[in-house]
Amino acid sequence: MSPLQLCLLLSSLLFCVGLVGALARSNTILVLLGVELMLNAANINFIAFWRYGPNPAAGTGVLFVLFAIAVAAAEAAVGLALVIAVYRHQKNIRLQEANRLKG
Amino acid sequence: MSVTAEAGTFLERAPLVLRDAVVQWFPAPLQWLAHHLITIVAILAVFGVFFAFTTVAERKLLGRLQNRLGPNRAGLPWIKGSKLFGLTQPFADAVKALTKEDIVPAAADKLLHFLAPVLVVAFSLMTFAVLPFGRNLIPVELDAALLYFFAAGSATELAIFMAGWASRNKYSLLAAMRALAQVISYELPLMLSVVPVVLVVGSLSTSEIALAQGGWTFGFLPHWHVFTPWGFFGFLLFLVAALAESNRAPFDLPEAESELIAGHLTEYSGFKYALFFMAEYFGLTALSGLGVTLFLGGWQAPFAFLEFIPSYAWFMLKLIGMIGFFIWARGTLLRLRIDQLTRLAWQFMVPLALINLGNAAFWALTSGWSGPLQFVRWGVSIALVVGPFILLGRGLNGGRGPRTYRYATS
Amino acid sequence: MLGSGILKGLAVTAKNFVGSYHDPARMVTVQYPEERSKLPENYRSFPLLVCEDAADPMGTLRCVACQICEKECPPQCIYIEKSKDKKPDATGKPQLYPTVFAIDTSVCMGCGICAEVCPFDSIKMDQVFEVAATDRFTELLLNREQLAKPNSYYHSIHPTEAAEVDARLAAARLAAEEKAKAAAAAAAAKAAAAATAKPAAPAQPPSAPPTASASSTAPAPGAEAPKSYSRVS
Amino acid sequence: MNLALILISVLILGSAAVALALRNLIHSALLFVGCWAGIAAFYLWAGAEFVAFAQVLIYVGAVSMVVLFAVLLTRQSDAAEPMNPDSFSRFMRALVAGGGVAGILVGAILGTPMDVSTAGPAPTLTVKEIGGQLMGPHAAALLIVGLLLTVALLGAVVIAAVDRPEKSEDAS
Amino acid sequence: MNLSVQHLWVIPALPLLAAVIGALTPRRGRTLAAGAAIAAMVGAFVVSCLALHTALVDPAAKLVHNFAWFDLGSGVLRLGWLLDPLTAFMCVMVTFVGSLIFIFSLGYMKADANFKQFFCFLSLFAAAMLGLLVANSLLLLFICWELVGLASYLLIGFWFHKPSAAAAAKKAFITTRIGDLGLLLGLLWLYNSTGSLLFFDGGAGVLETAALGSLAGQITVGGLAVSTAIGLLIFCGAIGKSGQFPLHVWLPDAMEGPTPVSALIHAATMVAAGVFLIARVYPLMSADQALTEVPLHALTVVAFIGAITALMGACIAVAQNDIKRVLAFSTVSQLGYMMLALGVGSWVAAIFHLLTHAFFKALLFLGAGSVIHAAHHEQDIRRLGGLRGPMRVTFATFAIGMMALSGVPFLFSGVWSKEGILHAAHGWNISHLPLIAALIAVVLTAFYMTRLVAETFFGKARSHEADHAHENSAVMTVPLVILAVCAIALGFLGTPAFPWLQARLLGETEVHGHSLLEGGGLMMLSIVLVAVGLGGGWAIYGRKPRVAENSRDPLVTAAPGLMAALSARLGFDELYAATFGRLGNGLAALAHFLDQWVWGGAVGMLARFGEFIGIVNREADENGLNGGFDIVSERIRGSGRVYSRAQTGDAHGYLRWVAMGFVIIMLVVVLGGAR
Repeated sequence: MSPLQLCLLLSSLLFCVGLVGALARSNTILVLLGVELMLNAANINFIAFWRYGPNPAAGTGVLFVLFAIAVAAAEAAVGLALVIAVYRHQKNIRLQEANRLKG
Repeated sequence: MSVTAEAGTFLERAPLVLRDAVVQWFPAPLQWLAHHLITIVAILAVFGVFFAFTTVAERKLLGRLQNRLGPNRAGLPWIKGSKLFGLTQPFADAVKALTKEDIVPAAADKLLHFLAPVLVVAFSLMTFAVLPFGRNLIPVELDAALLYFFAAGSATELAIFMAGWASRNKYSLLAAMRALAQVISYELPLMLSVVPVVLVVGSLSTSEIALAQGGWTFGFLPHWHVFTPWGFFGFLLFLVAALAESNRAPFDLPEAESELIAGHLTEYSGFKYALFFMAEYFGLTALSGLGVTLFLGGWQAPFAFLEFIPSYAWFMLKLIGMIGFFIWARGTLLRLRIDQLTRLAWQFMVPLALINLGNAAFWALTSGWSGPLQFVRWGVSIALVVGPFILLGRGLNGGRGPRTYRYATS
Repeated sequence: MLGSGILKGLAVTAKNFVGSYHDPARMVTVQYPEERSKLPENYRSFPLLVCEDAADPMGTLRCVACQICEKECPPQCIYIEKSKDKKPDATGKPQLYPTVFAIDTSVCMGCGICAEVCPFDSIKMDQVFEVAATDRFTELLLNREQLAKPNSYYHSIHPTEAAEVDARLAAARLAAEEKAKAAAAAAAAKAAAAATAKPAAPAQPPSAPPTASASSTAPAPGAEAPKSYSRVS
Repeated sequence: MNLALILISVLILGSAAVALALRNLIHSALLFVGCWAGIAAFYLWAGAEFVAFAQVLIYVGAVSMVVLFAVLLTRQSDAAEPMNPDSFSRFMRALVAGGGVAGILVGAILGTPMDVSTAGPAPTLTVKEIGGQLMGPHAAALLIVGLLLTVALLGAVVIAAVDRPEKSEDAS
Repeated sequence: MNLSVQHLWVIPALPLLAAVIGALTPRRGRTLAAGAAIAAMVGAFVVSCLALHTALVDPAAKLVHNFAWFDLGSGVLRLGWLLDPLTAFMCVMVTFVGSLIFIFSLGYMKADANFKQFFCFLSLFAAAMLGLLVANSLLLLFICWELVGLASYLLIGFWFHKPSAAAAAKKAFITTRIGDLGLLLGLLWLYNSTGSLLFFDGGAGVLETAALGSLAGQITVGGLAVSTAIGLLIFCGAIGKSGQFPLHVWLPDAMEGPTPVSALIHAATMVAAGVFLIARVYPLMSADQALTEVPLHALTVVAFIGAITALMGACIAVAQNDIKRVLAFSTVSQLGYMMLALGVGSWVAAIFHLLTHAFFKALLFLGAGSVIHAAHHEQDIRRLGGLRGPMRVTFATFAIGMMALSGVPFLFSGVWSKEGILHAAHGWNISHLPLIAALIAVVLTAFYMTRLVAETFFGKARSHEADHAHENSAVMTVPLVILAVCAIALGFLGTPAFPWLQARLLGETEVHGHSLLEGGGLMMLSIVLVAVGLGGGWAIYGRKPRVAENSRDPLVTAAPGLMAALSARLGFDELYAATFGRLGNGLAALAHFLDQWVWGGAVGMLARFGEFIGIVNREADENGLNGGFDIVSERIRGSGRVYSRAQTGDAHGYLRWVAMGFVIIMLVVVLGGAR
């Protein structure tokens, strides 16, 4: 099996682990972290294709990952702030209870 | 991988020659491993001993700074009455720490409680990997060395949190949060004070930064960054931020032993506590080494005629000098309050570091100026340092003058 | 300007650093086991029992087992058993004496109340601070033999106070002798015997003031002890 | 070469899976940190040094701290609720959905012939080159990301800040 | 010593530094902020003089220094500095007048609590204005242009606690923004057509032959050349900034700001920026001159707008009673002159008038400020009067300014610059209407200035404040004197006999003077007209001074309707409120009407029709179809219930659906692709 395939397998499995986690857990923080994992899986893909792609000298994959990391950091900050706001409102952070637009 | 030393005196080349000689004994496929292992062992040995003597030096120096004698008793155990100026004190301390009972609270998270001190030592040792200890004497040559340094340094925060949380003691946890708040808020000025150097040198690699400071004007004015306006000021900011980052007095309020019983380390005793202690000194040494590399010319000799002294000796001398300064500051300054601490970081150091970044940019842009324009360059750069310093320094005390103290009189 | 204070402080400690190597007068500590700094006279650690004669400590204890100290002691570390018979005390009057007098110094907090309330100037505060021991019951629970210290020792640690006490006791002894003479002179006059005690009280103060005024809390002369004690409390 | 990759993969996937299964939030957060460190190791393995250190600095240093603070600030009444039938059925459905996606992706990857198996040595991209690219062709994106981070920071502060009680006049 | 063009940025950087210092100093740091501002201004003046010296070595050369600002994808945005006599003269003027006004402000704003902020804003303004002057890129110019607008907004609204000041600031900001929109559009169009915004770039700049040729060669909507369209859009910006008709309404209101601000921004420098802009892009504006088949030349529009503004401003100024408003409308009128000069092809005359006007108008405003300060902020000329005695220096300097503005011949600078414009208008071969308008404005200018001086300084004090006025301190009078000297002396830089300034601006090193008699007829005419204006003013206001503050103006008695209209500023504000304001209201009302009656009626009709059908249907339904429809509707409701189950508010559910959707799409793609 070529290393590229291994990398892609790793990334897709990590994506699915993140997905299952986001789907199965009721804790909003863990759901967010699952989503973070999915983002990381995408980053792994970028790096893998940069490494084994036709034009590694361009560095587009690396730059894309850098931007994705920045965006993920922003997402984590805002997401967790939202979690705290939800907690203050409903005294727990179970995602399935956060289903009202009003209140 | 192996850098062969072709230049310099024998002393200069000695460590590399020695290493290569030892590596030759190993079979070829294992040579890379041996190469690294030797480096690791050398660092552990040198800085382990360095740590041991830093502790005793700190205690003796603190004593002298406060008109005391400091430890001077510990001698050799098998010679009755030997004192050796107390130089064997650290070994006695080590024996004590090792033989003390290791208390783990019943409710603690055993695994994390154990892992925290191990991790904190590991991470603080990792930062040594990118310090250039001498000419061609750097454990790992990395292109993004500074980034690596800060990445490894920021991982210690995790260990602090683990220590506080795993103790299952709400005071430890709160103290860990305080420590984190301090370390995180001072990471920003620390990095911002480093960025100007990166900007001027144009590289994140520590060895290149050290190399860039080589050379002398007229043979006796070294081209160290600390001798430029922005570099001097950046060095000051770096010193303060490094003090805060390594939890040293006057910023030692996360573990203020008199008020908080060592904060997040309350539930640690014996050897684990000693590990934290060690990690703290390693962190201090690493940050000092970084400061030496970035601002004090790394392993470069101060004068051209002193170049015969090997580069690693210069590095160690500067390192000792810097740690000496830290000890001096500890022996002099009072502990800050938490509000003063955060105000200093956000209202003073961060804006100043940003202005200094602009200053360094100006310096880099005007590197072509010569003749009388040199004076303009220096003048503007100094004004950019002094003006904001005075203005923001005034703002720091909220427009009030010096505080007057009234003492209880009887 | 910001930072000038820091520089000043650094200069001070730097001066300390340099000075500590050539100016012994700067040093604030001494090399303890070899050198010792002189303790202040009013330093106190744990109680001791004063006896008059070092050769016969048990026979010349000033203590009359009145048990006031035992009652006053806040942590209650004093234990006293009275004797059945009487012996003459420092003033020559026959008094009870303690058969058991024990102080648990591991409980004692060194407050010095016992010494203050003692009407007979018997219990005083010692200056010994090296009391580390390996066994609590033999070395920290002190009995009367271990507690008894001769008056000369008391003089060596608290010279001023001891001089006052001695003067006071001498005066009391003198008064007692005069009283004895007066009693002998008025042996026939039985009716006058009750009246002698009262003039004696105003007679005492003139001899006491030069010393007693120095310390306002010092107990009144021994002969009048029970009364002065009730006044103090 | 591949052995190292497999070890890293096991570390990443194992810690991620365990982290998502644990009931103790702190433990799972710390395991996530391990997972992120593993991903950084993967970047190192692939030769993307700068990205690896950035990953450590941002995820291990910063995001983990935010997560831990959030966990501590939202402490549940006690422990986690017991496993109830509802969460079990949700878990099963999640497994089905995740399994479906995994099956599709793995099938697609394995079914695609990839002829790059003989890749040369890891390409080197120096920090200077990355910096040049960032300040050159991607300058606009860099500016926008800077703006985004600023806005996100302010937004996070505003969202998480405690609303000041509006009845200050009544109180005084 | 010469100033290299690379270092031209120093000129705007000095005031910018002062602004930063001012912003950082605490409120108490009055001395520091003011000192930094004045020092920076004087420093900038010195550097500007060096720049002027450099520029005059070879007046024809356009010294430029361009640099890349940042990469934008594949393109590179470049900015740059430009040094030519136009820039250099403007810089010297701005820094010199600016320094004097800064010094004057020391005295004028002494008692203000926000003293430090004032100097910070002034410095910011000066930095932006100088940046505008040295820019070699329309983009940089536009950035500074907007910064200038911002500083103007801040300074007009400096006394923001006065509602009128706040409103005036808002009005100025919004009105100029309308013009700026045109400028921005022109800028974008220009970038789109030429791919550059640099003025001069070694042959590739937009003001150089290659670009101009291509711009003039293309025809766009309405048969206009592209250069004409872009020029007109850019002129929109100038209309807004320079207070030209029809966007002049903000300028008189801007007098709510402190008087030094009015002097600096709304008389000498910022409002002249529009004129400067047109002069700067003059090659672009005049690129269509050679074309004959186009319906309109850009400069023709400029000339007519300028003529209208000049006449209108002069008319309105006659009927104003506020000392600063009179000067404001006079500024509008003079700016109209400059635009007129630009339009008729003599940009040199426009710039000459700009420079002289800057000095004497600054002088007049500062004089007015001196009066206002002395009279405890009384600005109504009906309540002033008799100040000639107590305020000798102010009176003397104000009179010099007034004569310069009126164009009293030979000694004062105004006459030379105005004469140049009149000659240029005379020589314009398209129409003589602008010349006639300009000549009428000459009479009116002399008239209203005489009125202003007579009302303010002659007669006797008509209010308590005016009675107690006394001369101000030296910090305020010395700038007046210096400016007065300049208002006289400056004219001799460009007399027709020795047009040194004009020659340098045109890039010539030799001065070709011609006799004063050449075109002497027009000159005699204008001298006569000035004399008529002065005499008329003195006859009406000077001989019989007003006795009480509420006594009627003789002109109002003579022509009450006209004067009322003029004093209401010809109702432009009301007009805009009535047109643009109403337009919105009207559209809303129309929409409401359509809704209510047309669509509502139609819908009502349909409803009625439906009702009728319904009645018919009900009969049919109830009698037969009922059962079938019941079943159908039940089904629909049931399916709705099923679908609404998807809207659970359960994030997990949504995510699960996304995952399943992905799986399905992939399956379709993969299987479909395999087939």
